[in-house]
Amino acid sequence: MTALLDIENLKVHFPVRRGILMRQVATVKAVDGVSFSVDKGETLGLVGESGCGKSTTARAILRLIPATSGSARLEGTELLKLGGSKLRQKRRDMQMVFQDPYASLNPRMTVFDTLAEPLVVHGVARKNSEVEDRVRHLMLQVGLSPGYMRRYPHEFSGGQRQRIGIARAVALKPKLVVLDEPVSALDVSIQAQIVNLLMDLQSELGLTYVFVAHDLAVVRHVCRAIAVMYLGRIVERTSTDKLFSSPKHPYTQALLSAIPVPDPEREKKRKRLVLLGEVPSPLNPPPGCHFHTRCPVAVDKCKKEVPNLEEVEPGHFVSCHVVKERAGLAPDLLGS
Amino acid sequence: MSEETPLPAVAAVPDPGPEHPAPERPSVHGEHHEIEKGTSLWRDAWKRLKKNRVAVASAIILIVLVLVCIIHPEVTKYPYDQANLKLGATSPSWRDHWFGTDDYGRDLFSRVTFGGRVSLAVGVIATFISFTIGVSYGAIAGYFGGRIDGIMMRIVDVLYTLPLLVFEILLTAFFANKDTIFYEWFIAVLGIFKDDPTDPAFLPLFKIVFVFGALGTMSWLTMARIVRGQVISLRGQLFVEAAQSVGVSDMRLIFRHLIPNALGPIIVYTTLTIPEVMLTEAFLSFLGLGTEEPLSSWGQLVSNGVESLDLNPWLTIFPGVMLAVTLFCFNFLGDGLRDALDPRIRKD
Amino acid sequence: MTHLLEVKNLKTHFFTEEGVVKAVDGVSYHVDRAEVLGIVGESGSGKSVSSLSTMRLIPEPPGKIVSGEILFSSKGDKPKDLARASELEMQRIRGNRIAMIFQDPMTSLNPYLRISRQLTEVLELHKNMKGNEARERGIEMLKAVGIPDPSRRFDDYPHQLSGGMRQRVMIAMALLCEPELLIADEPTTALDVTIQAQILELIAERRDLSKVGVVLITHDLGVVARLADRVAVMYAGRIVEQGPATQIFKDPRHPYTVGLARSIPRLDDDRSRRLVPIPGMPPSLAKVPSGCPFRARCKNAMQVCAEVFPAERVIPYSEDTGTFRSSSEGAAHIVHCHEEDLEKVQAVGAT
Amino acid sequence: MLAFILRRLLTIIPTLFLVATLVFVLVRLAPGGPFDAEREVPAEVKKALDEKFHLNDPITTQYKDWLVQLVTKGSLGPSMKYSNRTVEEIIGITLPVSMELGLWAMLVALAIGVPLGILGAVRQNTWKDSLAMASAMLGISIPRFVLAPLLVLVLSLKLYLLPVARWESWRHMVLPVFCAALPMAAYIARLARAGMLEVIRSDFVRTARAKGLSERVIILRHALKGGMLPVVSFIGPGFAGLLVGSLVVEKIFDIPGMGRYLVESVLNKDYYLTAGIALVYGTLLMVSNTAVDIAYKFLDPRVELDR
Repeated sequence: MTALLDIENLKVHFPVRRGILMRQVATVKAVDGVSFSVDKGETLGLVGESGCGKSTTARAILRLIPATSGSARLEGTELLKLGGSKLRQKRRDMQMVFQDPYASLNPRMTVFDTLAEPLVVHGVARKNSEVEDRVRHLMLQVGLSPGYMRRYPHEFSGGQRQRIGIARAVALKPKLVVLDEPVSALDVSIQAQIVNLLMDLQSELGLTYVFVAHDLAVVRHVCRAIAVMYLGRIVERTSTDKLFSSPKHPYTQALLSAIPVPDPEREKKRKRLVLLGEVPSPLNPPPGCHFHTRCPVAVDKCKKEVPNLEEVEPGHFVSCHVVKERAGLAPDLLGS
Repeated sequence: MSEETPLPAVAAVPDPGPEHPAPERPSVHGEHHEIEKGTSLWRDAWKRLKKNRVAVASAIILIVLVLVCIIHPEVTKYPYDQANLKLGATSPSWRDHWFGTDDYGRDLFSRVTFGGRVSLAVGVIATFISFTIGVSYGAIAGYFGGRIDGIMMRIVDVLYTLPLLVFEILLTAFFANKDTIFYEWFIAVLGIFKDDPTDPAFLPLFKIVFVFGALGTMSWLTMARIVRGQVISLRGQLFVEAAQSVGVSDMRLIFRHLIPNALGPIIVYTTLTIPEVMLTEAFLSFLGLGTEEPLSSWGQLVSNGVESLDLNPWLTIFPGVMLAVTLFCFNFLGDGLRDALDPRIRKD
Repeated sequence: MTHLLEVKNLKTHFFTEEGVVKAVDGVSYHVDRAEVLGIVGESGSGKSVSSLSTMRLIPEPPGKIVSGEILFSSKGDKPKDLARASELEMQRIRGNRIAMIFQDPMTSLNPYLRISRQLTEVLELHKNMKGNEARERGIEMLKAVGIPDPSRRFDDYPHQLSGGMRQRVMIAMALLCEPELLIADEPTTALDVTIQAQILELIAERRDLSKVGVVLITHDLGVVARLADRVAVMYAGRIVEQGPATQIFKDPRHPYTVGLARSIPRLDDDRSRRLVPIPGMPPSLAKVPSGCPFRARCKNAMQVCAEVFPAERVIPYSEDTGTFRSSSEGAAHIVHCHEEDLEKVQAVGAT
Repeated sequence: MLAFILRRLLTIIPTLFLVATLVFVLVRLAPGGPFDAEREVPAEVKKALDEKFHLNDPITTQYKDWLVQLVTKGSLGPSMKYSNRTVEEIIGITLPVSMELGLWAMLVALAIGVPLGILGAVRQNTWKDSLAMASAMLGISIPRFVLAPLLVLVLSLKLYLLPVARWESWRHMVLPVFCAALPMAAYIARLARAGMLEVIRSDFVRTARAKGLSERVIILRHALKGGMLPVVSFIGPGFAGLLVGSLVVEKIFDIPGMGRYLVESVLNKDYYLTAGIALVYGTLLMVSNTAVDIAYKFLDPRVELDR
């Protein structure tokens, strides 16, 4: 099977300008050499804490912000070099669902206008009746009553708005959908509805997802493979099962142990790896391995050399100097 | 308050919820769905505005005032410039001259309604000019951003630090006269309507037109800043990004997404520019730099009235109160619009 | 035995143009010393309003505590009803005997004042400390909550600190006067998980060391499981179930609690399992339906559910659910549901 | 901080240069001259006058001479109407009067506006609030040149409480200062109220309440600083507003301030006097804007002056 999406050494750097002359005084390396690929019909989870560059990666792939270098190929087409009208046409194949269902819908447009826009812009449906039929179908597809099509976003709840956002994303039957924290702004009892909807749509329409999130429990449920990011770099990438059964990178381990499990007895038994300190500023990241300032097992080498993302086991990539010497380090993180 | 503040903003959202719990996913070939009409934010705003009694009263007063100023000078038996030296200054009476007469025996009511035309015309025309400049300047700076924005806004910053009023005074004092190119333009345009455009009787008219322009070109700075701020904040919003990700073109983005969302603050600020400009015109006329005899404007009428304040106080009081009432109503209407269009600050 | 805090049948309503919003509508719970009570609920369930009512921080108008008692017994004194206390009495209690931590550390500290000022003013007010004494105590407290280099950080402005650091400052501020009760309103929602773990650890440490009673408000069942000794589940302004944490998680008796637990993905479950969402959405607090507010989303809803809100029913203690931290009286497992058939309740959502 | 002030000075100087140039060009481009006004002046007299003021030199030379004089000697040139007096002499006499009027008016405006705004915010939606805000709206909507005659009519001409005009004792100052201050006080009251409301609703004020602080301390220590930021940033443009005020008030009350001379000099085409006064106004405005920016920094620690 060939990969639908192939990202290679993607970098997104933002210049920091100061002063009257707006001279560049520093560079924020928001995404600093990220590579991964996603097979058709699969879901890759991109996880990490705020500021790790996961959303920036997603936006750079979709060309919503400019990438600095690297390559992103969708079915072999280099996305980063597309320009003007070619890019607009290509947008049919790649869509996005946004985190905040309140801000991602134009408050002055009805649901119908919002959902009709992609169809009209890409000339998929021309006649009014045709557009209306498509919109009606879309709304049913995401579990909304078409009777609401003349309503405005403020008349819906958060979960319903997110359904509208999803309908807009799948309106053109895209190949790739990037989901940027699609459920984290929703109430817990609504999250499951949206997660299930996304999974149903994936199998119905054969969609490929990149799922950006900070909630590892959701990601675990939705994704087949996961890449963990820290300060602009991927620190570990492997299948979901492997990541949760034998996490190798100390950061992944700490992340897993930090997430509480809704089971008080298990919580009491779990081994904690509470990290010290906080994520350093991306403006001034530590040299070498970015994680060494908080790493419980860091050695001298970590402060100087940037570790490569290496395949330590088949299909399990880790970027850590120490991990090779520490085989089999997997504490009882889940208290099982 | 946390996200669960149970205040009206949340409660106001009609919740189609629990009575009709949506099944997780209804069947695609479902029952017939009645399409119901939604309430747009504009309609919500209109509803809120109608509830604001002071704003509605202000609007009504303004409409009446405008109608009187338009109609009265056409139908009165005392034209604004018809002197009656024998009569001289008389105090107001219910029978004849409602607002009294001035030293030349001219009917003050006619002079006030005619002056109202001038004042309102200045307000509307100068605001329109400032609106045109401000909106396009601000939108260009905000939309293109980067270096263009930097330079354009630096210019606005510099203009802000200038004593613009002084320049207004200089402009009107020095250029609103017969020897300038502006007068030639004026004559050229006036020639279309009148046989003898060079008649000195038209000079006061020219001065007023000049004031329109000068005020308009001086008062666009704040509008430009507001529009730029709106455009920039809208461009950063997710729904614009969402539209881009769908493949919407720049033009469609501007006209379907940016402008409809920026319209609220623009409308509010336009409403508030009108009284501001009227005030400046009145002020220039008061200093003797705006409207000239025999034309009248409220500022100039007050200015003339002050000279005989102790003898004929009505000459000051009536035009002054008319001006104050108009400004008052415009300000209240603008305030009401702001509250109606921005429910977040409604409680202010 | 008197509880540290006992809330009895509290009702807090908001009187708005759109009608009466019954944010808290008859809620009863209690907390003891050295105990964490977790209040779980979704947005709009009234959990924040109930805690703000305890502090009497409801904006009035439009809000008002309509009825109920909030009994607080400081240092084992006779319980005092905070719902009827004067503003002056409340000022003596707030920040002194009862302290509060808020959700968003970015906006909850005053950006215009130095941290030192914001800390020392509490000591000046409640402990009559002055100058250097207050300063030293403040720095000590910053150290206690794990702020590195506290004497240098002391005179910073809030914007010079990261989110996690600010939340630590908030906690330090709350703990300055050694309060007996700490109310933490979504203290970690705005933070990353690794920082959340640090903050939760800190609160647990305080419970164990200074025997402070904690009301922990959150929407995250995991956070509750990690920290809470007892749990109260809120829905649409009511508590629908409460009891010892182990009990609530192991043996939930309210269909909402059952549904909530089923609907969230967990790190330790079968990941191929399909999530079972609760259908529909919570009612708007401005028009909560009669009877049981959950009935519109409940599969078991009966005629009686539409008529009356279910009275409390005590679930008998069973040996095999483990040990309770507090006395058995304080740890009763209470549920408000008309449906008594355990199998039917637990079948909710299990499709 | 010092670096900021220096940098601001560096932008002020070119801006002032711009103002000076603009004013000079505007004044000189205008048709007509100072000596072809009302009554006929004999040709030779006019010629002599033109000679005296170098009006026959090319305009670029005049501009250059004026600038050089300004920079090297701080001289703004001679007045053409008030012969034998230089512009800086006239400004030297009239500016203090205008400043006195302006500063008093500013103080009075703050003293009325700020408490009124705070009252409105603290007692939001009560009759006190409504009354305060209605009167503020009235204050904004009544032009000074309407307000002043009405007050004169009532207080001076009917009740004989205060003098009608001139600038001699404190009793002379009451009406002009009040008239200049009132619209600004109204504006400040609205800004202060909006600013305070914003702050009072913020999370950190709730935190302050949760600490047990009294309402008084919350307002004074926690809310006031942030709530007054809009007022502070208004003080800069407020000076520009006072300029308008002083023009009108000085005319109505016959006060020998600079504003009156500006109007007169413009009408008289007294080139150098106009340019000089405009330049002084520009400088005042820019200095007050800079001062406001610095004050802002002291109030809001998050503001970075060197952005």
